[in-house]
Order: sequence, then C-alpha cells, then structure tokens
Amino acid sequence: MAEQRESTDIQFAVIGSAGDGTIAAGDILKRAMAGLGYKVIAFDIYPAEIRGFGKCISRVRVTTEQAYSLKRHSDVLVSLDDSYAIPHVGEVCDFGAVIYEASPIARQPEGGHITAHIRPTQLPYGLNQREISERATNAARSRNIVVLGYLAGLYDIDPQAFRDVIADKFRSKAAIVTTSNTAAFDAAYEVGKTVFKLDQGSLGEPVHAREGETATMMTGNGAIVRGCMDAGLDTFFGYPITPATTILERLAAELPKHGGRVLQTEDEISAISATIGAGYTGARAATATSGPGLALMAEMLGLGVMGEIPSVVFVSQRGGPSTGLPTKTEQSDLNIAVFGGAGDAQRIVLAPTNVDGCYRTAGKAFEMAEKYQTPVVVLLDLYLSNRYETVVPPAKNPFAPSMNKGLDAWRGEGAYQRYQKTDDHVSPRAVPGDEGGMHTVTGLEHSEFGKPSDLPENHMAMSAKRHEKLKAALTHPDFTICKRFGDEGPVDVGILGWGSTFGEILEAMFAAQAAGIRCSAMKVVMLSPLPEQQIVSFMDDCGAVLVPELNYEGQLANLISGALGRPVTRLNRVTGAPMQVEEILAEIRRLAQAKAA
Amino acid sequence: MAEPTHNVIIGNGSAGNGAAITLRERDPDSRITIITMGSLPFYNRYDLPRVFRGCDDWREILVHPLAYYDDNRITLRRNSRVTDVDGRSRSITFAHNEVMHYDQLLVCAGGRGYLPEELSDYYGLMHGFHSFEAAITTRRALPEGGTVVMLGGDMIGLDLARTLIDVGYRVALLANEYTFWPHRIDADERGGFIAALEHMGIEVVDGMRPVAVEEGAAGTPARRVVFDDGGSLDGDVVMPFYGLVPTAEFMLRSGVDIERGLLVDPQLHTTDPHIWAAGDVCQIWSAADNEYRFYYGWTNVRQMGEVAARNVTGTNEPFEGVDDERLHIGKDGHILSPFWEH
Amino acid sequence: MSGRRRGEKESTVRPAPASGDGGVWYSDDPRDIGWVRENIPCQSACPAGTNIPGYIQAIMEKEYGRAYEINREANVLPGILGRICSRPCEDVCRHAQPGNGETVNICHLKRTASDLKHVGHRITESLYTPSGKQVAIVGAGPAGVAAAHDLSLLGHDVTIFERESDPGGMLRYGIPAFRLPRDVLHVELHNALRLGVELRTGVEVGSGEGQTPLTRLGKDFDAVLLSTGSMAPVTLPLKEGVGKDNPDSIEGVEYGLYFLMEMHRGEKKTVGKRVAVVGAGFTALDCARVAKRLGAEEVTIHIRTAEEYIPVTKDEIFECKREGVRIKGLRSPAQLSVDDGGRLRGIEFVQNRLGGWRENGRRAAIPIEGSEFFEPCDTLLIAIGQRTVNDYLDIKLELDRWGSVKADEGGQTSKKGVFAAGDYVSGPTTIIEAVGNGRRVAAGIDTWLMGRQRRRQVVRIEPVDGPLRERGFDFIERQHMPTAPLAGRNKELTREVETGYDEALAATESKRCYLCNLKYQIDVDNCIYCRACIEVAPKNCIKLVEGVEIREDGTYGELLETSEWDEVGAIWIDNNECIRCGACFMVCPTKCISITRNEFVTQDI
Amino acid sequence: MTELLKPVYLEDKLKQVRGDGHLQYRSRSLPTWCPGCGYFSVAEGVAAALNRLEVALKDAVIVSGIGCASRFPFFMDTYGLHTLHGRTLPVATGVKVANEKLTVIAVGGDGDAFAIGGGHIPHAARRNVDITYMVFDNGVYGLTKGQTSPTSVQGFVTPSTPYESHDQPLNPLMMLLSYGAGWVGQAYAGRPHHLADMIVEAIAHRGFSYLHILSPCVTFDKTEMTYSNLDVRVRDLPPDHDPADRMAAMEQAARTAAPALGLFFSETRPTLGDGFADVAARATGRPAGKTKAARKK
Repeated sequence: MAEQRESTDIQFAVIGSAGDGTIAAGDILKRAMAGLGYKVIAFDIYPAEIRGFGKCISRVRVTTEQAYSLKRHSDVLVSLDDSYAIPHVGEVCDFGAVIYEASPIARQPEGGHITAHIRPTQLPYGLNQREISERATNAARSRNIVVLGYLAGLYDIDPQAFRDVIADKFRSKAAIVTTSNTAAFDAAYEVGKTVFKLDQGSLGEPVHAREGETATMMTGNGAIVRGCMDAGLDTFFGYPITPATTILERLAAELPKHGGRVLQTEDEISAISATIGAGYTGARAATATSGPGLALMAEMLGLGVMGEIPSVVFVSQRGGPSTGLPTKTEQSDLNIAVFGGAGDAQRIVLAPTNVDGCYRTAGKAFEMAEKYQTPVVVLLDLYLSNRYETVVPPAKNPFAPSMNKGLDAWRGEGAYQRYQKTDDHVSPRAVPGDEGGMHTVTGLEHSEFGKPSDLPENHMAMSAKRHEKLKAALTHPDFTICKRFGDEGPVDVGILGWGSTFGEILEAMFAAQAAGIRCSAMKVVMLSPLPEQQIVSFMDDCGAVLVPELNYEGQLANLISGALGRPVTRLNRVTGAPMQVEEILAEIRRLAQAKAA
Repeated sequence: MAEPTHNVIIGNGSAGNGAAITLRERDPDSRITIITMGSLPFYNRYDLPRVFRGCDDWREILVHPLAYYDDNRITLRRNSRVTDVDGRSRSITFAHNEVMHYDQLLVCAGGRGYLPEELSDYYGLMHGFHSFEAAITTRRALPEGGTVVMLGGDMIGLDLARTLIDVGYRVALLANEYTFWPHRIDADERGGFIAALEHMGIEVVDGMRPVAVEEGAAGTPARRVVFDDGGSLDGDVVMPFYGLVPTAEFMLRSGVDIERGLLVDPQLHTTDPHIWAAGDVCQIWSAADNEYRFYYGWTNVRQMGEVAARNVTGTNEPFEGVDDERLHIGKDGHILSPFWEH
Repeated sequence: MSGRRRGEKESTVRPAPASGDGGVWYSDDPRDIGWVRENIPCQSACPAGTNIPGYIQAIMEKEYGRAYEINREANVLPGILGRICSRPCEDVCRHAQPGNGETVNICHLKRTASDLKHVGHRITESLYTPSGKQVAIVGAGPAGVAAAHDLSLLGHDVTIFERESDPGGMLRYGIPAFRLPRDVLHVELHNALRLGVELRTGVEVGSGEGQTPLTRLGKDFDAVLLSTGSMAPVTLPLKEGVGKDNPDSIEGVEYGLYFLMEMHRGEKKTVGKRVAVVGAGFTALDCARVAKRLGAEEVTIHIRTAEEYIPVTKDEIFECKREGVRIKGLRSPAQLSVDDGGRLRGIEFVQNRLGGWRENGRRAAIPIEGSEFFEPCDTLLIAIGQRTVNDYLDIKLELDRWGSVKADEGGQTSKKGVFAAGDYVSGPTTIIEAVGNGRRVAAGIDTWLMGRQRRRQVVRIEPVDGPLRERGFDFIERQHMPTAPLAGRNKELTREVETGYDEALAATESKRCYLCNLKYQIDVDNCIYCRACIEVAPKNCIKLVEGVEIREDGTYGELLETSEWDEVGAIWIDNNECIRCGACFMVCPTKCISITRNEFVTQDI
Repeated sequence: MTELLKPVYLEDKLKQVRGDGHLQYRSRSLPTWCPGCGYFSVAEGVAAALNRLEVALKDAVIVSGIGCASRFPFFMDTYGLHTLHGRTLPVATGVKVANEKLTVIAVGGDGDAFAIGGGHIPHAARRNVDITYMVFDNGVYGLTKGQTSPTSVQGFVTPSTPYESHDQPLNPLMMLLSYGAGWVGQAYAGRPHHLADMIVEAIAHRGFSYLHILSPCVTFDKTEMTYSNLDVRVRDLPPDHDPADRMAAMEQAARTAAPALGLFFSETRPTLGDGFADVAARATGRPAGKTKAARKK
C-alpha cells in the first residue's frame, strides 16, 4: 500500500483556535518540507485576537513541480479544534485524510465532534493529541507538535527535518522547550508510523534545486527584506501594523548587521517623516505600513513628491476601509497608492505578483526612487506578504548600488539650481555635505532654485516636470513592468491582473487552456505610471478582457478603462480570502462561450 | 417536534447494514446513523481471506460503493466507540465524549474472538483476523510459505485455513472442543471431520492443551506454542479461533438484560422498549429449545438485522433462524458447512 | 433559600486548639462533611470508612508503617482485608469513571502497607483509662474481634466466647489459605486481641449440655455482644425427587460451607472427577477452586442469573477461570439424580430467564416451565448462601422476618444490655461490613455503658502548600497483582495465589490515586475571572458557575454552569471532576487557589 | 503559600457576588483577552467601581483607541467607543464637551497612550477635561505580537528589538504630574481590591484623573513585568505621603524600581466644562454660577 507517488502535490490544512499553536504548526511543517527540497506555497489565516480565541488556518501546499497558488481542496486536514475545523471538512478531497483529537476533554452535544462530519469518502484518523503531549511533556501545550509528529510518521517524512526546524524555532527559548517539544514530536511520530494506513503512505521524492542554486523558502515580506538588503538600504523607520509588521521585525534583525539603522517610531506620521528626512540626506530610506498607515502618510508623501525626495514605502494591503479586516487580505489600496494625497502628486507605484517578484521589485524600487527622485510605493497584500514560496535567489546581486544623479552632473553657470530643467526632467541632486550644493527643500511650490514661487507658468512647468520625469520609469533597465503569459496572438479571453491574485489567474489560465480555450494573461507590475501601449496591444489581441481583483470597486479596471477608455469585464471579490481559481475559470468559460455564440 | 425520528444502529456488519437499508425502505423520512469502531465503510468479513490472496486495498472488499451512504441518507460514524448507552435518557456516549440521542436503538455490535482466560497473558503475541487491518497486519507478519499455528479452529478460522493452504502457507491446527464452532459435533463423528481437515492439507494436532505462547528463539520461527505436557509447536504467527463472544460491555449500564449477549425475545426486542438487538450480540429466546441461544452464520445475521428493522418500524414478526447446524463431508472429501455459504 | 440559612452557620467552625497547629480547622458544617462524603467516594463506600487517600499517600511516601496505622484506625485487620476484601471502594473509584481509566488497586495497596511495613513496626493504640465495665462477646469472627478491639481501647474489660478451637470465624474456617495465608491471619487477630481481651475458645454458648447459657453472661457482664455470624448454609430448594429436603444426605452432595469448615478444621476432604458448584458468592468460587486443587478434572459453577450480576470481584472470577473453572449462567438445580448405588450421578437443571432487580441489587431469576435439562457430575457443592442460627438463645429477643435479631444502629437488641453485630444482624454480608459494623456497635455499647456519646466525627481541614501530583501520573496503567504461575497452582492447596506488590509496583500504583481528600478551591474574593486556570485544565474540571444547588441536608448539589459573562458569579473547581493535578494552582495570577486536605477525624466530646 | 483563614463556602460567595449588582456592568460575551491577562482585573475593577458609584449603564461612556486594552469597551455593558490608534483622548474630550452629564472613561494601552497618542495627553491634562484616563501598562505591544513599547524596560528583547531595545522607558506618572494632571494614581492588576478602590476615587474626582495600572501581559512578556516580578517590586505609598504635594508625588513617581501604589497627587480646579460655562457667562453677561455645569451627584 505504500508505493511511492512519482510526483507530489499534497496540501495540508491545519485548523485550530488561536491558542492551539496552529500557525506555529503550519510554520514548522512548511519549513521542514522546504528543507527537504519540496516546493511549498503556504498561507495562514488568523484572527485579530492575540490568542485563546478565534479561528486559525495554516494551509501548506507541497509540490514537486512549480505551483502558483493554493488549492481549493486540501488533501489532509488536521483539526486542533473541532469547532473551527468542522466547517472545513468539506474542503478535504476524496480519500483525503482528516486527523483529529480522538478523546476531547469536554462533553459535546451530537455533532460536536468532527467524526460526525467526515464523509465516507474521506479517511478518518483519530489521534490522542492531548494525551500524547501530556505523556511526553506533562502538559497539553505541545498538541500542535504532536500532530506534526503524527503527519511525519503517517506520510513517512524524514523526522529529522522536523526536529531541526523545531530546535531552530525554539532556539531563543529555554532548552527544555526544545527537548519537550521534540519528545512530543517523537512520541507522536511513532504513533503515526505504526498506525494502520488507510491509503498510500509516502510522498514522492522532492525535485532538488539545480546545481549552484539553493532553493530557500520565504514569505513576500521576507523577500522584500532580502531585496532591501541587496539594494543596500541605509535606514528604515517603521510602526507596527498588520500585515507589514514582519518587515520591520526582520529588518530590525538584519539591517544592523550591515551597518544600517532601524527605528520603531511612535507612529506612521513619524515613520514617513523620518524616512523623507533620511532620503533628503541621500540615504536609501524606506518605511513599511498598511492601508491605514498609508492614509496617515499621504500628506508627507506629498512633501516627498513636491520636494523630489527619494523614499520607498512598502504597503501591505489588508481589508478596509478604516481598521477594516486587519488580518484578512484585499487589494483595495490601489487608489490611495496611486492618487492619495493633496494635489497632483504622481509617484511610482509597483505591485509584485509573487514572492520572487517581491524581491526584485523591492530592490528596483530603490533604484527608481533614486533615479527619478520620487517616493515609490510598493503594493503588497496580506496574502502575498505572509504566504511562503520556495524561491531561488540570483547568484549575484542584481541591483545597482547607486543611481543618484548627483551634484557632479550639474552643468550650468551661477548658483546651483536644485530643480533645474533638464531633458529627462530629473535635476542633479545635492545632498547635505556636498560642497557648493546648498539649497532649501520646501513643500511650497518652488522655482528651479527651490525658492517659493506661485507664478502660474512656474507651477505649470514644475507640475509638468514632476510628471514627465516618471515616464522614463516605464523603460527602467532589467525590470518587467508588465508581462504576457499563455497563448500568443489573438485569443478568446485575456486576463489582466495585478498583485497576489495573479497566481490564481495563471492557474485558471492553464486550466482554461487545458480545456481548449485560447487565452492569455498579462500581469501589470507598474501601476503608476501605467504601461499604456503594452496594455493596449494586449487588449487588441483579446476577444474579451477579464480583470479579477480582490476589491469591490474594481480599482485596476477603473484605472485602465479610465486611462484607455476601453471596456473590461470585472471580477471582484472582497471575502477577505484569496480569489479562487475556480471562480476565475468559470468567468473565463463564460466569456469564451459568449464569444463563440 | 418536527424532528425526524433518529434510528441509531451500533455495528457496521451484515446485521447493522441489513437493518439500515430496511429501515430506509420502510421509513423514508427517518434519520439513520450507523456507528462503528472501525475506520472503514461496510465490508464483508467473509471476504477477508482475500487479503491473503493479495488484496491490499480495502476499497476492493467494500459491499457498497461509497456513494451508497449519501444515496440512502445513511450517516456513517467511523472511529466511534460507544462507551455507554443510557436507556432512560435514550442517549449514547462515545469514547470521544460526544453524546447522541436516539429514538430507536438497534444493537448489532456482533462478537469478537474469544480467548480462553488461561491464555490471556499471551494476547500480545498472537495475531488477529477480526478486521481488514488485523488481516493485513497478520499477512505482513507471515513470510512466504510461512506457518500459521491455529488454536481451536472455529469455522471462521477453518475458512481462512482453506485459503491459506490454497495460496501456499502451512497451517498447523491445535484441535480442541472449539474446533468446528459453532457446529456441535458428536464425539463419534468428530474423527471423520478431523480426517477431512487433514485431507484439506491442515496439519492437525489433537488433544494438546496450549498453556503458553512465546517468542521463538533466534533462528527459529517467530512464535512457539507450549503445551501443558511441556511439548511445543513453532510457527510464524499464532492465531486463536475459539469462536465468538458478544461485544456487549458498553450495554452493561443501559438497563437491558444481559447474560453472555443481550437477551431478546423472538421479535429481537430487548427488555428496553426502545432497544432492539440483532446478530452475534444477541441471545434469542427459543421457545423450541426453551433457552436463550445464539444463531450464527451470515444468512441468520443478515436476517436478524432485517427482522429487527421491520419490528422497529411497526411489525411484530418473530425471527426464524435457519438452524441448519449440520456439518457434512462432500463426496470430494471436503467439509461442507452452511456456515460457509455466503 | 436554604443557602441563606446556611450563611450564618460559620459559627460551627472552630479553630484548632491553640497547640500551634497552624492553619488547621475542625468543622462539623454539613457542607464540609458532605464534601468529604461526596469527594472521597472510596472512603464513603467503605463500610469501615477507611481513610484511603490517606494511606495511599503514605505508601507513595514509602511510609508503609504509617499507611498500616491509618488503615488500622478504621479496620483492625488490614493485612487480611488487603487480600480478601470485596472492595466496594474500587467500584466507585474516581479513576474508574468513564474517560479516567481503571480503578486504583486500593485493596492491593492496603495489603502492601501490611506486607512492606518494617519488620520492627510497632502498632500504636490510644488507650482510654479503665472504665471497670465488663463486656462479653459471643463469637470471635471479624465483627466480634473488631468490637473487642475497640471496646478494650475504650477501657472496658472484654471476654470473647468462641466455640471453635481458634478465633477468626469465617476468616479462618471459610476462606482457603491460598487466598488468606494463616500466618497473616494469626498475627492480625492477635494484634487485635492482645490489649487484655480474654479469649475463651472451645466454649459453646447455649442452653445445652456443657454449654454456657446466655443468661449467665447477662448476669456476669455489664453488656453482652452477640456476633455469631451466619454460620448455617441455606438449604437447596429442589422441586422434587431424592434428597428434596436433605440433599446433603446423598453421597457426593455437600454444603460448601461445611465442606470448607471441615477442611479447615483439618479433616481430609475429597471430590469426584466432575464437580458442580451451585451458588454465586465468594464461598462458591472458593469451593470450586478448592475442588480444582483437590484434583477435580472438570469444575463448573452453575449460577441462577449471569456473571455480570454476581457479587464477586472481576479479578476473582478471572483467576477462577484461569484455573480452569467454568461458569454457566441462567440455570437452577431442579432435582438430583443418583445411580443405583445412591451416589450422585448428575443434576437436572431448569433454564432461567432474568427477572427484575431485587432490593439487594441482585437480579432475580425466573425458571422457565419445561426447560429442564440434565448435566452429569460426581460431586455437588451447594453454596447458595448462609443464614443465622438462633437456637442457642435462652432469652427472648425480637427477630425480623428473616429470623435475624433486630438491633438499632447502636447494635442494641430488644433486651437492654444485649447487643448484636455483624452477619448475625444483617445476614451474610462481607468481611469489611462485619468489621465496620462491629466497630459501630462497639461505639454504641460504649455510649450505653458510659451513659453518653464519648466521640464524634468532624472534618479536619489542613492547608497544603502545593499540588502533590502531576498530570503524568494519570497515564500510569493499573498495576496488576502478580500471581503464582498457573502451572502447578492447582497442585497446592495452601500456596497463596496473589504474591503481592514489591516496592516498585506499590510506588507506581500509589501514584495513580487522585488523592481525592485534597480540595482545590478558588477564593472568589481575589479571583479576577481571567480563566488562566481553565486554559490549563486537563479535564472539564473548572467551570463558570452562576449558582449551586443546596440539598435538604445542607450539602452541596449540582453546580449551575453558565457561559454568559454577566451571569458568572464564580469560577469554580468542580472537585468531582478534578483529578488534583495542580495545573490551575501553578498558573493563577492572583494566587487565589487554595489546597486543603479534608479528612474525617474522631474527636472526644 | 496558601494560608487558610477559614473554610470558604461557595453559595455564600455566590450570594455576595451576584447580590452586589456589579455583574450588570459586564458584557454578555466572555472577554477575548488571553487567559491570565491583567486586563481582566481592570474589567472587574471598573464594574465594581461603577457599581459602587451607582453610575447608570446609560450614563457611562468608555472610549478607547487601538490595542488589546482598547478592546475593553466590548467587554462592558456601558456605552463604548472604539476609535483609532492613539486618538482616544480627543474623542473622549468631544464626548464630555457635548454632554457634561456623562461619566467618561478613556482607556488604552501604553503604546496607544504614550507612543502614537502621546501628543494628546498633555492637552487633555492641562484643559482638565472631566474624564478619567486609565492606561493599562503592560510594557509591550500585544495586538501586533510583542514589539517594544514606550514603557518597555531598557534592554527589552522583542521581535522589533532583537538586540535589546536602547530607548529608556518613559515615566508616565512624572509626565502626567508635570503635564498638570489634577489627579494621578497608580494601581496593580495583581491587587484587585486596591485597584477597584483607586478606580472609584479616579472616577469620583472632578476633573482630569489619570490612573496608571501595572498589568502583566502573560503572552508576550515572560521576563519583565510579570506577576511574579511585580508581586515583589510593588510597594504602598508611604503613609505620610501628602497627595496635595506635587513635588513629593514626583519623588515617589521617580522611584520606578519599586513602583508605589496609591494616590500620588490630587487637586481640584476648574474643569474644561467650567471654562465653557465661564465663556458662556461672559458671552451672555450672566453671572457664571447660574450656568455652571451640573456637578456630579
């Protein structure tokens, strides 16, 4: 019964209450699997409460070939709390396994136990999670580790991979924490190994990374941090806010090692202010926040635009408006990222679509901020920030250490003009310490000298300058501002997408192609300025254009039809959860049939 | 009170499933729940020997397609062990601490293999045949052409023995009063049947009393059965077949009468108005024999399930057991038993 | 409402005598007494009221001597009861409740205290000053011996009259040595009687030739206690045929009681190849096991109802079966059949069906017309019960409808100064009930002799610094009693079957006890309702409550739970669920959880 | 350890607890703070205090910002206002200005109060708006999972300060005293009775009252502000401490190693409401007394 599967595509869903260590279990699982060389995509869902209450789900998809999103159906469901897991039993596929607490403490009414909901096509595995934990550690706390040991045993996964991750995870804690958790893991591993397996036991061999490369696993936020590091970030100012907090935390740990500085400010207003200030001095500076923080920063971003000061703002979107759904994903900050703030304050807005993209975009954002002397907003979302993917970082650092058009580029007679007119509309920028480059930056509209001026022709000219200079970003070296996938030439259906949703879009497109529909998809990474020609020529090829987004208003659809006056079909979801491949696929089918008819 | 009546069946064997489908036919609106300790849907225990013919996947021995349960709106509760039944509150308590209410309860929990008390210390060293899981485990412990030492040898065991020999294993049988259970064999005919077993290729050791089972010494087979006279017999696995005893412990506090099994009247009604029983778990009053007795064999068991279900849903018919106890030897010298006809 | 009445009852709680006995309180509040009754199920179930958690904790601490003494306070024969007790305590042990596993081996631990106590162990007795009163006790069985012991402690002069040559009654003449070794029996009887009790054996009380009349004892002594037990067998009711009225007149038929007594008096007993035993009590099982040892090939116990309903421990039935004894249910002997030589050749049984429950908690069996069937056998041992005999009485005493003497709870019969105890009053019960009753009656006699009650029971409440168990203990399997190898068992009549725990086994088993005498309690005044305790609770043992039921007798009933925050009056530890693991105690932020040890103690009044 | 005074009887306690009426201030649903959180203690205290002061549910408004502490209004049955991070006091001020009859309690954590909201506190204090501001100080950011806060000890290791925090913690009590707050006190969640008493006084005080509550975070601070640490560190204010003496209060507040519990400073002076009345008086030319805002009780 234990014959090997040649290729593996198995998705685990660990579900429990926030106090059960659900997320931690998922984290150890994904890290162990990646460590073994599998490709992993993982995403956690947790409530706003700290712990003790609220549903947590950690989904981990483990594959041998590249996958682009999570699956709708999980192959294994692990319940750490039946009351939360029961609604998800239906998510388990046929002959998928459901692993649950076999002897719960509390009396339950009929239907209170998960066995009441497991369908005949699913495989029930009762496990004395609590008892095993208590036997091994004298406490029930390690139930989440127990289920991992059981999984390892059940699916014949190398236990050492887990032990290593466990040891690493509890490194900072007292040694007893590691030993007792390992004890719990080993005890459960034996149980999992010896339990009668109702279906084939083991996973296929992982496909290891190619020579010279080492696949590592990181989250979107992790990749952002890696990008910042490689781009030579100097200073970072942040204020905790879900889901951007981990950028602050990771940089706080990493940056000082390379001479950089991280400060947790008292609020977002202070964070962006300090970032702008540092940018003024010529440093590579950044901050990270979410929608509510971005709203607070809008005014200061205006100063950045007006003063033409480089800065990078990473914005990980969550459900809005206002405090909204702090722990749910959404793509509804496109408007404020592109338009937010007072006046005509265009800035560069970039939106990577996967973890690898987060890395490149982060690095490139600093190049652009510097090269075009502007704030750059990088749009992420909770789903992308927190989801794990296995990526292969480039062998050599792909980012230019500096693209500053400095004082040495200044040509002309007389006194230095900070905002001098030039062909590319970018003026040589002196920073404090440059001999002979002294000037004043102000939020007031100003002349080429930087002196306040409200003359009509000046404001006209300066507004034009601030907008024109950004067009060059559309051809920024070694950066994909947009890209087309799928069938070449004319297609029945084209899909335009941005951000994290593009993973589901790709999987849907592949499925549609498999179903014989001619279609292709384009991801738009640069959202301001908008790559209009590329989009237009793509749309010319498409019978119908579908724009799936995780927002209610269709913010990209508005952007496109507004800018290009082209009609598009919208697919909008604001469930707080990622879009589902099936939803997009259904829409593609509908459009394809409509076209055929 | 728009709640549909909840008919609960404890036991996922022939009796339970016979009862379930009968209930569904006769009462389309009722809720029907089958409770089983096992982790598999209904499969035929009589197909288990197939495991030794290489059947590896439980899906191959299922009686019904998996859709059967949804199609007939039968809820199957697997891995669910009942620890207590309370006749007064009409509730069932599971080992996993869930409490379930029933309107009518059919107990079809069947029986488990009996192991004489004097051998109970050696349970851990013996192999079982009571479930698919047990059968697979046993087969995995059995080397190519290995030897099975069979203790007792009831008709379930002898049925397995037929297959084992057929696929090239050796079977050594320690015959005793349980051999041929549930058939009652008169002393004079016994010799003939033993001979027939030998004719089947079974190595019969008669009249030896096993007192211990031990791990085999290095280089010898995995198990050794020791006799009271100090003699012994080696084998790769030791399988006890001493007939069945009813699985009724969980009913001890239910308030229904129990001797060895649940005591029921010919209508399969227990002493609790809302509880019926069918299959190997119940001892039926037989007016003919003036005693409570068991009826074994697939046909009987299935029959009981259906009769009980009909009586639950209103009729009041007695169960008439097919009571053909005769064991005979066919012209080819093979043993023929009604117990084996399924 | 009754709660309000209870509110003022704190006056009944008195501080400990100023003996620096820090923090200890003695209470007779019904809520404290009720708590101990309900929360220490084993002790409540014990007819002698043995402080079970107390002695098991002592064993846990390897203080075997102390454990033995704690036992002796309630029951003067720990080593004996530690072997042959009917163990009503284990039926109610909290560890055996659904989901908690198996009962603690309370009885075997009691024996351990006796087995493992230091060879030089000295028993402690607290003696009252001599009262000058004289008490005669008729019958040196468990009830008589227990009463004699207590009465002598209380300062009275006790004389026991025993017709057999040695004391012990059923202990010595009923129970075979392979269950109760005679050296153990001797030592503990001696310990019980050595405080100046005068034992006159071979003396028959009665009006007959050479017998001592009861009336004389009445004159010579201030009080007389009758504890002559139930020493006659209940006759076998046969429908018809030979030996209808006197079955034991048939060769091959004997009454089990006499069979055992004669054997223990030293007579040589034999049985045939096929032995049938009729009966369902310990005596029946003993007869069967003796028969096996006397060489019977096939021994069958025939019972009227079913195994599930007979009053013997499961262990006993199991050992019995392991030795090869068969048990067959739902049958009663209808008549005996004899061969031409008048020797027993078999029994005709009638098939039974189960009837309703009898008030003694047994099942009734109803014979089925025309369901007779025959089973051959060479020996029949009848052990269907015992009854009391009153023919030795030469005074008029009121009897109840079973022919037993009527006595009030103090043991006083219809004649002032004449008391009765043990099986003689209650009819055949268990050893532990006899001991318990003997002690109660001794107290009754003392009160009567001294004209007032001298002692009373109160709850001793003592603070405990911290938890004494850890959660891991709850997963320890029940440690089974080691037994002599099966092979050869049936060849030796006196070799003890159960060989006893060693220190390691005892230590392991004693850890399993929940120590139910520990009371975990949340001080509501300091509780901030943060539920940290509930978070770590191993079971559903800590509850949000809005109220508690108060019963008629003033004790606590059900906790009324709620999940609505604005109804929660207290977070409460449900001691019926609590397994005393102490997890809550460790995490409480405001240290508002207290642990106390609550035990019954007797105080002088 | 556990010193048993005398047996406690459940139904006596229940009678007392359910009889005193403070349960009505609790919400129906159970608080979602981590089991063991000190905030439970504050919740009990506020319920008890409002009960003792006989403040009707309808007349009490609890305003909060963002953070664990700011979930507080959800667990009380009074009016509640859960606003934005750090913006608690301005909102609370608005409520009071609009309706002087309300008992307004502003609550928040140390981050909400002294990091993002720090700028608002001096102004609420100097205006002497008649509200009670309670800061539940656990010295850590709980809701965002354990980063350092303005009151975190120096050298605190958190995910955002993996190499120890460098900033020294600010001293809320000295801040408030220097801001001119009219009532400044400190309590500790581990002393529920004293805490309740302080809350009563704080609410009863006419004018801006600031109650600082030391309240351990059992989830993200296992080393610094734990119950076991605070149990030994806290002390009572010296019996001879004069609450009218602001400098003495400063000295006591400066001794952070052994935080003092009790009333540091108290003075009564015209409130923001009185100010409005005065302005109204000048504007209308009527004598102030007539239109003075109705005083409590």
